Amino acid sequence: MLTFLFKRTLYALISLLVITLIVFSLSHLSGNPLDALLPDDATPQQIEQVTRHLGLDRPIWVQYLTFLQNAAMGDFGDSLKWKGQTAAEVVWERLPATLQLGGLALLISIVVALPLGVMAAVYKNTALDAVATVIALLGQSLPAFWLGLVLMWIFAVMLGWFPTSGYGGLSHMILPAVAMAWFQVAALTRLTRSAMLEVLDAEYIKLARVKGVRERRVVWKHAFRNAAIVPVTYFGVLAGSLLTGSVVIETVFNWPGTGWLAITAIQGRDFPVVQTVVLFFAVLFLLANLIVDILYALIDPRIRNT
Amino acid sequence: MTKNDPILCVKNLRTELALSSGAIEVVRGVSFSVNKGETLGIVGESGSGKSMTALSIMRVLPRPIGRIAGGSIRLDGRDLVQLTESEMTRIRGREIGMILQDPHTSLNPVYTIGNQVIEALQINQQRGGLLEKAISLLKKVNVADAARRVHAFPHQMSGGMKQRVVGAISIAGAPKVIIADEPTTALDVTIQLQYLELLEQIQQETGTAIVFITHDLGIVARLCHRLVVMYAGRIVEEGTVDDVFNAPSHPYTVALLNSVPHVDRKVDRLYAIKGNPPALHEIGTGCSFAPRCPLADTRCKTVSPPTVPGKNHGQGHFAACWKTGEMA
Amino acid sequence: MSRRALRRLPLVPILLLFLVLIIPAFLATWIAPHDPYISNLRARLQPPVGFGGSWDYPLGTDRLGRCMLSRILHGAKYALGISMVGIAIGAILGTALGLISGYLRGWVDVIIMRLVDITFALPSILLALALAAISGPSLGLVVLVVVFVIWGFFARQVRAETLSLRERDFVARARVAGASGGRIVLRYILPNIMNTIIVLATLQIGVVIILEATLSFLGIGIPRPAPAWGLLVADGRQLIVSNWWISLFPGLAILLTVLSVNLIGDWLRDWLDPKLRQA
Amino acid sequence: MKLTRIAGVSLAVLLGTTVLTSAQTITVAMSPPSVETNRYWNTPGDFNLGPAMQGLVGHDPVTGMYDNSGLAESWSHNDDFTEWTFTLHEGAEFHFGYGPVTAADVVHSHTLHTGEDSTLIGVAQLKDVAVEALDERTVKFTLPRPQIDFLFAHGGRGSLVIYSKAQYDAEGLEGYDTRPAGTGEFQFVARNIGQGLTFERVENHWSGRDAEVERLVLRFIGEPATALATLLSREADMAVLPRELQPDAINAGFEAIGSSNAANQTAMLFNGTFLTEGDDKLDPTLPWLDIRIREAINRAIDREAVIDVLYDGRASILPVFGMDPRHEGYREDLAEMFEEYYGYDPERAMALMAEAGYPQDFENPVIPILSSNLAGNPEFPTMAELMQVFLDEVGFQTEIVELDWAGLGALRRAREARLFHPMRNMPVKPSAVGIGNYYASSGRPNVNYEDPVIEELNTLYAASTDPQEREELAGRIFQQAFEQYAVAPLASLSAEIMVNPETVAGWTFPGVTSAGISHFNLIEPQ
Repeated sequence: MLTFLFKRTLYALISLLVITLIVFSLSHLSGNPLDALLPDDATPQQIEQVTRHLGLDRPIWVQYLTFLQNAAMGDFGDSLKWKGQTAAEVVWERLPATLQLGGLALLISIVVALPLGVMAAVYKNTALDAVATVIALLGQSLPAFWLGLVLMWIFAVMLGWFPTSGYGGLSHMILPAVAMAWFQVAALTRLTRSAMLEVLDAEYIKLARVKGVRERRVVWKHAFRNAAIVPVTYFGVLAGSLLTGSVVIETVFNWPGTGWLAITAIQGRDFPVVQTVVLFFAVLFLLANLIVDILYALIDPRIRNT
Repeated sequence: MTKNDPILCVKNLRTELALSSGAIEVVRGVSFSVNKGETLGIVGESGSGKSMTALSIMRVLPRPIGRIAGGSIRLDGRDLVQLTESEMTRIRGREIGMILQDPHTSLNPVYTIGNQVIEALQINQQRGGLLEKAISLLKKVNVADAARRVHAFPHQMSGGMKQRVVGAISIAGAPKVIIADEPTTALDVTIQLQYLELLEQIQQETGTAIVFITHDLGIVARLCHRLVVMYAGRIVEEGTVDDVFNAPSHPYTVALLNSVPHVDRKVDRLYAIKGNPPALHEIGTGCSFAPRCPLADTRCKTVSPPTVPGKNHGQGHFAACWKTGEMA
Repeated sequence: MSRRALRRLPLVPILLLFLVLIIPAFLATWIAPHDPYISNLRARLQPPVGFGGSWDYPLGTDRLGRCMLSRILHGAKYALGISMVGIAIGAILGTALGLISGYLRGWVDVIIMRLVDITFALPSILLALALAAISGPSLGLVVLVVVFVIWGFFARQVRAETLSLRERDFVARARVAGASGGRIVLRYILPNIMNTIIVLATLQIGVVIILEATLSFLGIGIPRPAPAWGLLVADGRQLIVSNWWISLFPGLAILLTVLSVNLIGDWLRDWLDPKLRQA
Repeated sequence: MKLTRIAGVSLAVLLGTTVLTSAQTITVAMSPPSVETNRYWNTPGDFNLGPAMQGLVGHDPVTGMYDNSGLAESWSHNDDFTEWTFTLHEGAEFHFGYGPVTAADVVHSHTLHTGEDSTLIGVAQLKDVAVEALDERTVKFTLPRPQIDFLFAHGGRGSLVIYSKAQYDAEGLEGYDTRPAGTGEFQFVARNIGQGLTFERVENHWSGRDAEVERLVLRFIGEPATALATLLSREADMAVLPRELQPDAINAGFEAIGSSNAANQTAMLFNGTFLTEGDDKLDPTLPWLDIRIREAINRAIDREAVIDVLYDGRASILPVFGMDPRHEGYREDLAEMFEEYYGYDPERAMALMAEAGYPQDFENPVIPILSSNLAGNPEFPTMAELMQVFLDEVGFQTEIVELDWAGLGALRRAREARLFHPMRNMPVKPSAVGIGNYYASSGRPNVNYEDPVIEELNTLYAASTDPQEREELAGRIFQQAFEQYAVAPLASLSAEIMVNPETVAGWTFPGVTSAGISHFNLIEPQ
């Protein structure tokens, strides 16, 4: 178990190192921060001055090593766009907003998709199953930004139930979180349903039934825990998709999180912030997958004991 | 408690599976009864409907396709077919227990042995000191080192051990009837014997009735008092072990017995009988065994056979055959 | 089994797919009522038939007076093209690496699987934005992103199946008979995982079309004036209130296509390989 | 028990949103600025602290002319425009008790704005300038060369905003980051990154005129559809919307308020037209180096249609990009000749193309049209497609090139933006600035067109301090640009904002800033 986790962590760290290299080279290929920072009428002197000020005149590998060394210490440089803040601060400040929204979306996905998938499997080929299938298919068939806008128009503008956009409490979060979660609900419902179908055919389910376990307990205690491996595996992917989804949804709903930040930073060619966001995303993703590995072991003693 | 009180009485049971190609009847009017403290064997090839009969009694047919289409299953006088699902849940485990075929898959891999035994105890209203009770139950089914094993997971145990645990679970509620669906098929031969001994021991201690489903006539001979032989969803012969073995009164039973040269050897398939059991949706009006039967004539193929007394007219020995009289 | 499954062929989705995607993709030039690029500035923002519009433009026109129906019909080419090309490259790449990884195991396996981890861990949308900042958006970039996003799924699934197949008797027998590794992989393993690959590829079509739309929303999709569906929806989203048809109809085209592709994929999966249900 | 508490919390959350929009708060939805910071010199010049902070010079809300509504009560210059002296308003004071505005604050602010990290547009005008406090209320700028348009550096779209030295001495830059003390009719309350800014009215403002609105919220929203949604749901009282979304708001009962002057000019530039001999960045295969092609392209554009499609019909045709009646060199005659020179005439375009031998005599006949997104000009991608439609119609070969605005910036900086691309100009810019930006090497590297005639005229123009002479030179430069078809000028339009008539009665603003809106103190609530 410990070796397993150790190996996983080591892999994650190696991946991270490669990711830093990719991120660094990409962001430096992607143009000069001057392009966005300077006004349309910048003079040659002004350009030169700002270049020197940003340290962009040094060789690229020196910039990378400096970056790596500093990054290891948690220093990703100063933001070029948000003056007076380090890139880490800029990202750190927006992170809660993304985590709140992503967390709620994750919660919605789980709270909706798991029961829906389980019930669809238990009541296979019934109306409930059909409804679950439709929800699942619709979610995977609509671009999130469009769904977001439609939700905004219906529930904020026409019905006035929620605020249209912006950062705020729960009421602000519901529409974007639903828009973000829908695709995940779809994927997760399908996965849960098929995993449950498989498990419900198992002999130990039959044994649980014949020993007199109540049906609800058969489903949730005996079947679900075994089927859970599949949705849990998906959580790793889910974490990544939610972060990526945040880029689009945060833009539509004007939610000041890291996804919105990433777009703004790329448009502004703010390397340090772009790098930090991508690395944050990658670290979160790798962490989520480590957690998935741990969850695996918790759920399934066969993994735990090997 | 007298031996001749029927505790479980199945009458004219019919069970259907709704497949996409249409509903088929897999149990076609089965009747038998089991007395207190008795062991009844149900013998047949795979597909003969013996497991479906067991699942019908437990009312755990595959969902959503399986359903009981008719008949009654009286346990101690109550018709299980008429019970609601929640009433049935209270019957399972407490009044009828069941042991499944494959111990490797019938225990839940993610819970400890103790957890699964204790759950069975809880279902049967046991409270307090559950761990100790679980350990003593495990001891009862001869699980060595039960105090430690109670914390083990199924994958850490051998098949024989697991099947003992399943046995322990099935007797946790001291049921009146235990249905054992080929419980030893997946076990090694030596372990099989030990397990059968265990079942006998349990029966002696608790006086429970056992319905033992198997295709292994050797086991039947060893363990059962009476047996029914099933073919294509019907009972073709019924009687005491002695009567049936000594005077088989249905050509199918004869073929079965012939395919087992040594009573102690189990066989998986009845190679000695030519042909295969019929697909259930292809069954015609006559005797289902007719296509494979060496004695069959036109009547056999067209008219359903009557139930007639066995050859030696032993008590409770019947066969469903036109030709019983003609058999040597 | 298979004959019964065949009888349950999902006819409605297949019909829809032909109607919305395949026929338009090949025949748009002949069936579209107008040139999708020619605008009629006198007929800007015409509503569709039944909402005050005329049969000249059955689904209305966009802000430059271009026929929405024609644009959607021509857009099918892009949806089909991007899915086919992107998935073909992604599937071939992923399958090749998955086969190598699963067959050779050892450090090759570790490296390839780390690559998969890395592509999953990198936020593809942000990378696409960064790449678009270098060279501007292009068709090639969209294909690249598609390949980047999907190859890992193929690699993982193919590797898992290769791992189990290589332990099977027929592979062992081939090895004993002296077949080379390449031959074993191509002759014995690959044919056995073709079903998996086909099913996965079908299910990815929906993913790709949605991805294309998302990239267009961020301004880095297929470059205008191409009438790619994602671009049409993204472009029309601002006018969602008064000129709803600009984004609704291409959105419906996406919806119907992805819906039917998924239904067909589900059916294929059940038919070809029930094991894949967890994929 | 637990349940009621949760319900209570969510109710409070729901209520929280409504409490904020009490009657005295006016919320304005607008595009986010390119840089969200309180340090003006770190932005390219799109200032969002306008309600709270001021420069030395103000603008008349109706005419847009310079006036003393800024911090300076009066100013004067020497004869050759190299020394400018400003006298500050008596009693002008900073918010939050940072005391009166003094000449020292001006010197301090100038130092901040001209530092190494300054990214301000037009900051060159302030470089190498000596600033000297003559006394508490008098400050003198000594310039290295004559600057007739020096007031521009202090006006609404200017480069110098006055920060408090007292605050800097006490708190440093962090003080500015958390709560900058300004001098305007509103004072800073909070900045929520990505969300917006909140201001509140200063009671008894030193200028003697208090704002009518108690609380002002600028809400930054990038997605136009989302901005429209906030307006229609009445979360915002006003919203800056793309013209194509304005009908939606008008249909829902909202009203448009426009700036009293044109705030924006748009054009398509023939970038890379460097006609001065021996220019190393000249690509000789550029199709529009031939003036006939430039004219043909101009003739192919139906500007009425452009205005209809892009600006909902509310704009006027722009004769010369960079020229405005408020500034030097405005030539009425050019505007009158516009139809003759630039009028929509596809036949003439085709004839010109034939005459020029298009496309067979061109090594590279394809016209690359840039499609790009620029905050504040959401119509640019549509503009590109529209241009393609026009050019295709007369037989040009075209392609659309997509690039974000920063990407275009990189190319322009390298003088390699060989594209037919959209551009906007704030007509508040003095003519000299506009000429430098678009037509003369003095504005390098970002210039799109250079020719020897203009170079010569511009040298004279830059050196001249005689108003009469300058007027004439600027006019001749515009004439040359006009006759050479140096760009394809499109439209001149005012800034418009959609308002909810239930909460806003009126607003007058001159259209002198990047966003077009200013003078928030003049918002009249209902």
